[in-house]
Amino acid sequence: AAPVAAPQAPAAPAATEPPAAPAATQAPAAPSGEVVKAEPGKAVKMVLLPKFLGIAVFDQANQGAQEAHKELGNPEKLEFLGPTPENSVAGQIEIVTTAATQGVNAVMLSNNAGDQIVPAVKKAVEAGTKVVTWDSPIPSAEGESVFVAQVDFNETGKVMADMALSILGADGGKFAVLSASPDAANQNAWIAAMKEALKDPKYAKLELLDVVYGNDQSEESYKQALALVDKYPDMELIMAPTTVGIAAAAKAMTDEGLCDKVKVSGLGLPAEMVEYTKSGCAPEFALWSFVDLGYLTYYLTYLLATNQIEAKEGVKFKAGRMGEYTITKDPTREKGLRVLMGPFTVYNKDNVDK
Amino acid sequence: MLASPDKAPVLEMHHISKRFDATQALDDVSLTLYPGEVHALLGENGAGKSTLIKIMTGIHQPDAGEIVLDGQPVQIANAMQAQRLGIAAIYQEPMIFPDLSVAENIFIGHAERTPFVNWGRIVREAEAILGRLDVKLDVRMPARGLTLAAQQAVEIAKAISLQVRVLIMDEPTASLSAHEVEQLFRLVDALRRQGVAILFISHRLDEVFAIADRVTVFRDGRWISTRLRSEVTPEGAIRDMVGREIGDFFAKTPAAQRGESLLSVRGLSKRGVFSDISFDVHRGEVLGFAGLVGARRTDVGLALFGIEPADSGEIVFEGRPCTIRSPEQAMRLGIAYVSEDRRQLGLSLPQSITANITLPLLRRYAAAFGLLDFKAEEQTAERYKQQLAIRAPNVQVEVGKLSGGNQQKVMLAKWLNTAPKLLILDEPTRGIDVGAKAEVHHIINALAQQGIGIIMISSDLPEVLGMSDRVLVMREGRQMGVFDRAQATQERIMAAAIGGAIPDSPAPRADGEGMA
Amino acid sequence: MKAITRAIRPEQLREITLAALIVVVVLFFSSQIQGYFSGRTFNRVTASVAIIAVVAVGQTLVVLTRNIDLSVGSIVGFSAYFVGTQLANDNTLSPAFAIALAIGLGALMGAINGALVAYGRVPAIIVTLGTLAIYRTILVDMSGAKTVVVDALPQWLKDLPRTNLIQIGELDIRLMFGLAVFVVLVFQLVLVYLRFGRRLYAIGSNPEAARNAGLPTQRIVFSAFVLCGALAGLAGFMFLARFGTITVVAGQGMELQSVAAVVVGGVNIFGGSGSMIGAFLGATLIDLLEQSLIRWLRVSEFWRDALLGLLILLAVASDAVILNRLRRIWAQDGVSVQGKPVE
Amino acid sequence: MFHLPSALRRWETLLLAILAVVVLFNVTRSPFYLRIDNLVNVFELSIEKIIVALVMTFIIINGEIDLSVASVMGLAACVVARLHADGVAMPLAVLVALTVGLLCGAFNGFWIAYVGLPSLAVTLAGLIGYRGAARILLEDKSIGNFPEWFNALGQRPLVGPFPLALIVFFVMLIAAAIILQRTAFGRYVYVIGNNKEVARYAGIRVKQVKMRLFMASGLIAALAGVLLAARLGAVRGNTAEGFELDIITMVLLGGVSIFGGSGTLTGVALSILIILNLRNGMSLANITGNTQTGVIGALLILSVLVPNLVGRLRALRSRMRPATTGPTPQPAQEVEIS
Ligand SMILES: Nc1ncnc2c1ncn2[C@@H]1O[C@H](COP(=O)(O)OP(=O)(O)OP(=O)(O)O)[C@@H](O)[C@H]1O
Ligand SMILES: Nc1ncnc2c1ncn2[C@@H]1O[C@H](COP(=O)(O)OP(=O)(O)OP(=O)(O)O)[C@@H](O)[C@H]1O
Ligand SMILES: [Mg+2]
Ligand SMILES: [Mg+2]
Repeated sequence: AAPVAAPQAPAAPAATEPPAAPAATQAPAAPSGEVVKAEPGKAVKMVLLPKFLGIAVFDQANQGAQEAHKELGNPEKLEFLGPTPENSVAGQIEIVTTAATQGVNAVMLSNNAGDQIVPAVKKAVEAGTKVVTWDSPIPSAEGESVFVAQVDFNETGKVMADMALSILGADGGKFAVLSASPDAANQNAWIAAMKEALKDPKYAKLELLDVVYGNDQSEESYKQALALVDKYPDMELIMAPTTVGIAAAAKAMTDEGLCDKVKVSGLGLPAEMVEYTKSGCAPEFALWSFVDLGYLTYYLTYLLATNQIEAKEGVKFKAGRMGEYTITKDPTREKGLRVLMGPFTVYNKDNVDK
Repeated sequence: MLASPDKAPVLEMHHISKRFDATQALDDVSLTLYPGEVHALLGENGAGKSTLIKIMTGIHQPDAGEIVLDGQPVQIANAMQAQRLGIAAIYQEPMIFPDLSVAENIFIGHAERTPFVNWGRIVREAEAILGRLDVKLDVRMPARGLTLAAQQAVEIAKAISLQVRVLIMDEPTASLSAHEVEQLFRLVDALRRQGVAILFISHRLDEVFAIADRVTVFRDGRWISTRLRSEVTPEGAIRDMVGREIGDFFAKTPAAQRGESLLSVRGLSKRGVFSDISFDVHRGEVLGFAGLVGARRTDVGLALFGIEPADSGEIVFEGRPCTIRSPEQAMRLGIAYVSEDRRQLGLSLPQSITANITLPLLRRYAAAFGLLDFKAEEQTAERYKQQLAIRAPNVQVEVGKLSGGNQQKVMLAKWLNTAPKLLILDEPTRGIDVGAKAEVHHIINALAQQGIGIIMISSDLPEVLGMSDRVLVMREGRQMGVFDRAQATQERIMAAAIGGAIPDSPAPRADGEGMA
Repeated sequence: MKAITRAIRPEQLREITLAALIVVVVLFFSSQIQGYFSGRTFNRVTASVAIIAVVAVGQTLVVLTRNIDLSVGSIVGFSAYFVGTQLANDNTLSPAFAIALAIGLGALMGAINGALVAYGRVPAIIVTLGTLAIYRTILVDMSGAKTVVVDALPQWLKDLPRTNLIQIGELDIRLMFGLAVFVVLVFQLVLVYLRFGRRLYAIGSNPEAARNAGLPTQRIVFSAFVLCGALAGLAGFMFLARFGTITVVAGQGMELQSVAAVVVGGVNIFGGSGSMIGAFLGATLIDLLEQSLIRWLRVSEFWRDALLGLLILLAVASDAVILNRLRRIWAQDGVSVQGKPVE
Repeated sequence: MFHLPSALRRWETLLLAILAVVVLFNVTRSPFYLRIDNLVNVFELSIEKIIVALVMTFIIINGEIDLSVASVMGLAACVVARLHADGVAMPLAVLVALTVGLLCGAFNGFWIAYVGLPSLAVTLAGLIGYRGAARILLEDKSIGNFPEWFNALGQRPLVGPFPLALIVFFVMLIAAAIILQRTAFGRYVYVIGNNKEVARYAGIRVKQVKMRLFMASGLIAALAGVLLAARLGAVRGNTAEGFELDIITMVLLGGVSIFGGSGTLTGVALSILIILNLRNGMSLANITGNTQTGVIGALLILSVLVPNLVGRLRALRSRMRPATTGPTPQPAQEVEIS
């Protein structure tokens, strides 16, 4: 992990701060064990950087972050900046680089560039910018302070396997995965975790046929879902760990009248799935709250950027309405630290429209 | 003004001026057209003839002056409007639609009431019009690949198919042979009788005197004279155009002595194009190629230059048998080919005179590190500008902005500069004025004197007769005979070209090679 | 032989070559994929080709005039999103109104492109590269990152993609496919029998000559862009019906897909030649290849694109080679035509 | 001297003016803009694209297009990564990647120059196909952990504040300008772009020139891909995806005609400067995402539209003037009346 020295406080907050002594000198990072409550009103420039703009979940994360921003009374503006979907990698690198140039104190990143973001993040850290990831981490964890994990990635694998089992029944069956793009780090991690989980004898009757990619485009996901049906006549379930993919697959099965034969599950937005859950096409799916994810990420980042806490294993803090959290080692990444938000909400026809 | 027909003028151009950047193309010129007259417009290359026409059809806007139609001043903003006013033009450079069929090319611009295309009628009428011109074309074929002459025929058909009151023809005959010209003049005559006013531009004075009622001469963008034909002599017209006397044309110095054979062709054939062509070109000799439009003379030239190689037959060059498969190879042998179509095939229009002239030999102008020696290039260009009297402010001017004739000269210069052993000229004097033509002929003579072999494909029969040592006549892809200078008369060549019986020559001694 | 060569031109055989290629592809994959040769394959391809075919028709109109429209993907997305939002807000809107809205919106965006190209004299590629970004930007800003969700859409729209026009045995002819075929045929007829259509060819074939011949080139080019936009708008509506969930990235990449269809379909990218049937067959061929490769068990997910690229290239190449051969045969027969006066 | 058509020279003046406005705007709007690290970033963030834009200029002037460049970049990067992961020495891996790029270019060139297929179709197939090949190599993996010296090539300054890629770019810019404006080859590129037939009739080996251009394009795209791998320190199957459109935009804004035959490297260099500085300025002003591309799109259109309109207005006015003051009788009468 990046060793960030506490006294190396950014100049900006010190300059803009009210007469009260700067946070950095006044409140050294709390020792582990003690739950740190955020001291509000400090000026830190922060950027919330999603994978790209124009997608509902990221806007929800922004809502949560803005909520926390207001609660904490940070006099600076919280910027919500993102690239376009087709230029995501280069755009994220550019935004991180520019943020460092501008002396932004912290960037909250939902990484879509894999390890390609590392050089830019390292340069930013050198310039005194904290980088916290959420939603999708930096695989090698280099440069990143902490990753705010929406759920445990291993657990995601288990949740998917459980949903498959519950839909297919005790006698099991064959299913396939419809993912986003082959480059999506979080999706890949979940799928890997699911494969791992499937080794458990509990799931012995489940057979994973194939993993295909719809690149988070409705058209492609729709086409891929139908192709899966044609390719594997005895397939009974499509598991799509992406909101675009699950909706497209459900629509495709509905349009082709295949819902009786092939069910759809995975990670989806309730609003997009109501119809299919009620019709029985997608009886069960899961997701977490992106609003909460944004909120939590903001709290953590604020604390780190104002040096109220350090990015170290065992550090505990209170994130407003969401309660207490602890920074732990990330079991899915060797060098990474994480804060686990959790839990999943599994949706079915009983709770999908609430 | 002059004594005129008793009718009121259709179209009057008053005090028209037009300037392009550095060039004053037209300077206060006036012209009046009466219904039922053929009005010839003469002038050297770059005198401003085409510019005037483009103003009449709305392609250019005059800087000053006034256009009066039927006594009413009019503004002609674009070609569409000109057409509505009853003015149509055949431009100097044919502009066809290569992807449309010949028939559609003729009728695409017609304003009709229904939005539908009546294919049957279009084909029938196109065939009828081309038939009247005695041009044989499959009107359903796309116009892509038509030779220049065929394109010109299509343009003519297009213009006369419109019901117009003023018909402008900018060098319509430049690549037509005597036969098609005759047909065209019959049509022009018919239109004249219907009361159409015709403005006719040509550098072939014999044609002008055959058809015009009145003759106007421009020089350097200025109006010089307008006279009734009966009051003009060819010498007088030339004096007006050039501003001085010019000597004889077609001053062929007979081949000093026929050198050894330079190029020998036997049984050259290309399936579906031409067959069994056999001839020799000797050093210092000018071999003329005569024939009607579409006789496939151009295709023979292209085969020799490797653009469209022949399928079979022998080519012996400088005593060595060879196959020519690409222009580059032909150039290495010392063959140069001056295309008939300067705009599509001959010149890179957006580039300068210099760049065009040095193009085939560009590598020769590379100095240290392969960098081009711009100075040397410019010197070459300047030399030809002088020698061929290319009218341009300087040699950096874009070729596309030159007048048609001056473009032709640039293209000639480009190939003369390669110092070839065999020079194939396809319609070398197309569109160039009498003075320059004499100059070109002079150059051809001089080259022949130096021992260069020359093949001259030309539809200008007097030119072929005047310049050639021998004349090969083609018809529909076949060789109809090779005539010695002494036996080559207009009648005999025409007869061979049309496929009629060849009248006896004064000295009935057929050349050894032809007449298979 | 001569009778044939006189009656038809090689260009007219282009569609037949493409159709033959499609047959070859189908035969090949039939031998490779179990149960491939079935009504189901037909249904899949027809259902998915419908949208891109409509876009390709519009693209063809523009390409024929020696222009290009790269903004179609953004227009599809914009109209899908906008109409989707209206329908989600008010489920009682009539289908006719929704379609008219989609077409009108597309036409409006096409008109902006057309005005800039025809009257502003800005090269089409520059205009539409620009509007590709601009229309998408407006969409993203307008949407506030909200998604149109299936649940909110009226029932008739949800039913549309599964509505059959007719059913022949296993083959479903879906309404949307029928609509696409109808659009293709109508515009094919426009190209052949309407003076407007012929003038598109004329302008693309030689723009300068078109001006000199007195054709209203600006008006025609403008109209081509408006029609292209309108068709993209219609495709946007079809997109909405088919996918239901519409995000701001909807339709992205369709510009290249439509250009690919047009180019594979033998429409000359420098204008002047090509046909609607050709573009339609081009779109079909690409879609067929794509879907077949997805189903081909022998190639993994990761090999698919590499093969797709290669196959597209081979299709274009064999098409060109066959056509060249035909042209040569025609040219050689042509000489016998020459000489004799034609009727 | 080899003279430019005057319209083009005017185009470059306009670009220069736009650039000045952009820079002025940036300077006044952001205190960070003029910092040296930011100015280096301006280039560094897009350096691979602008290197490829130089070859693309040649190709578009030649009347063709190469849509496959970004895929070749990605493929070359993937080749380096794959070989590195398989234990091949880095210099050898780079060499192989460059060779692969050259072969891709030769493959494109063959179909375009010798078979005569439209470059748009061929390189569109290449865009899909080469990307597919890259995917085959890396599947869903991301490969990094390159040797330190290799990463340093892309990430650390080499001379003063400039990294290797930036130096490569400037060297190539000068070389390209000399080749295009001062050598026979450059002249051929223009002539062929104007009219292929004219070139052929002048004995120029059109096919060879086209073949060489596409090979160069493949090679340089591969080089750019390798530099990109070094700068990012890791490679994935989608590396450089979508770059082709940005690259083509830079060339077109530089005044190169999509139909071939005209354009200069000066123009392209200026347009690169404009786009990069505008991007940077907007980023510093926290304008990102679609708005950024939208603004560049609008600039692209306006930069052609406005001079066109101004030119037409001027032409219109100059035509009005002689009509009111010229020698025609009517205005003279008007003067008498008044
Ligand atoms: N578009 C243009 N731009 C610049 N100069 C032009 C343009 N068109 C013509 N000129 C110049 O105007 C002058 C008159 O040209 P024009 O074409 O009218 O001559 P012409 O009498 O038709 O000659 P020719 O007999 O050679 O066809 C020439 O000097 C020519 O270079
Ligand atoms: N019936 C026809 N239909 C279509 N095209 C024809 C026909 N006849 C001739 N052509 C075209 O005209 C050309 C005639 O050949 P070629 O150019 O060799 O003759 P030419 O004697 O040089 O005639 P020109 O005087 O027209 O230059 C052919 O290349 C062909 O494209
Ligand atoms: Mg002229
Ligand atoms: Mg000829």
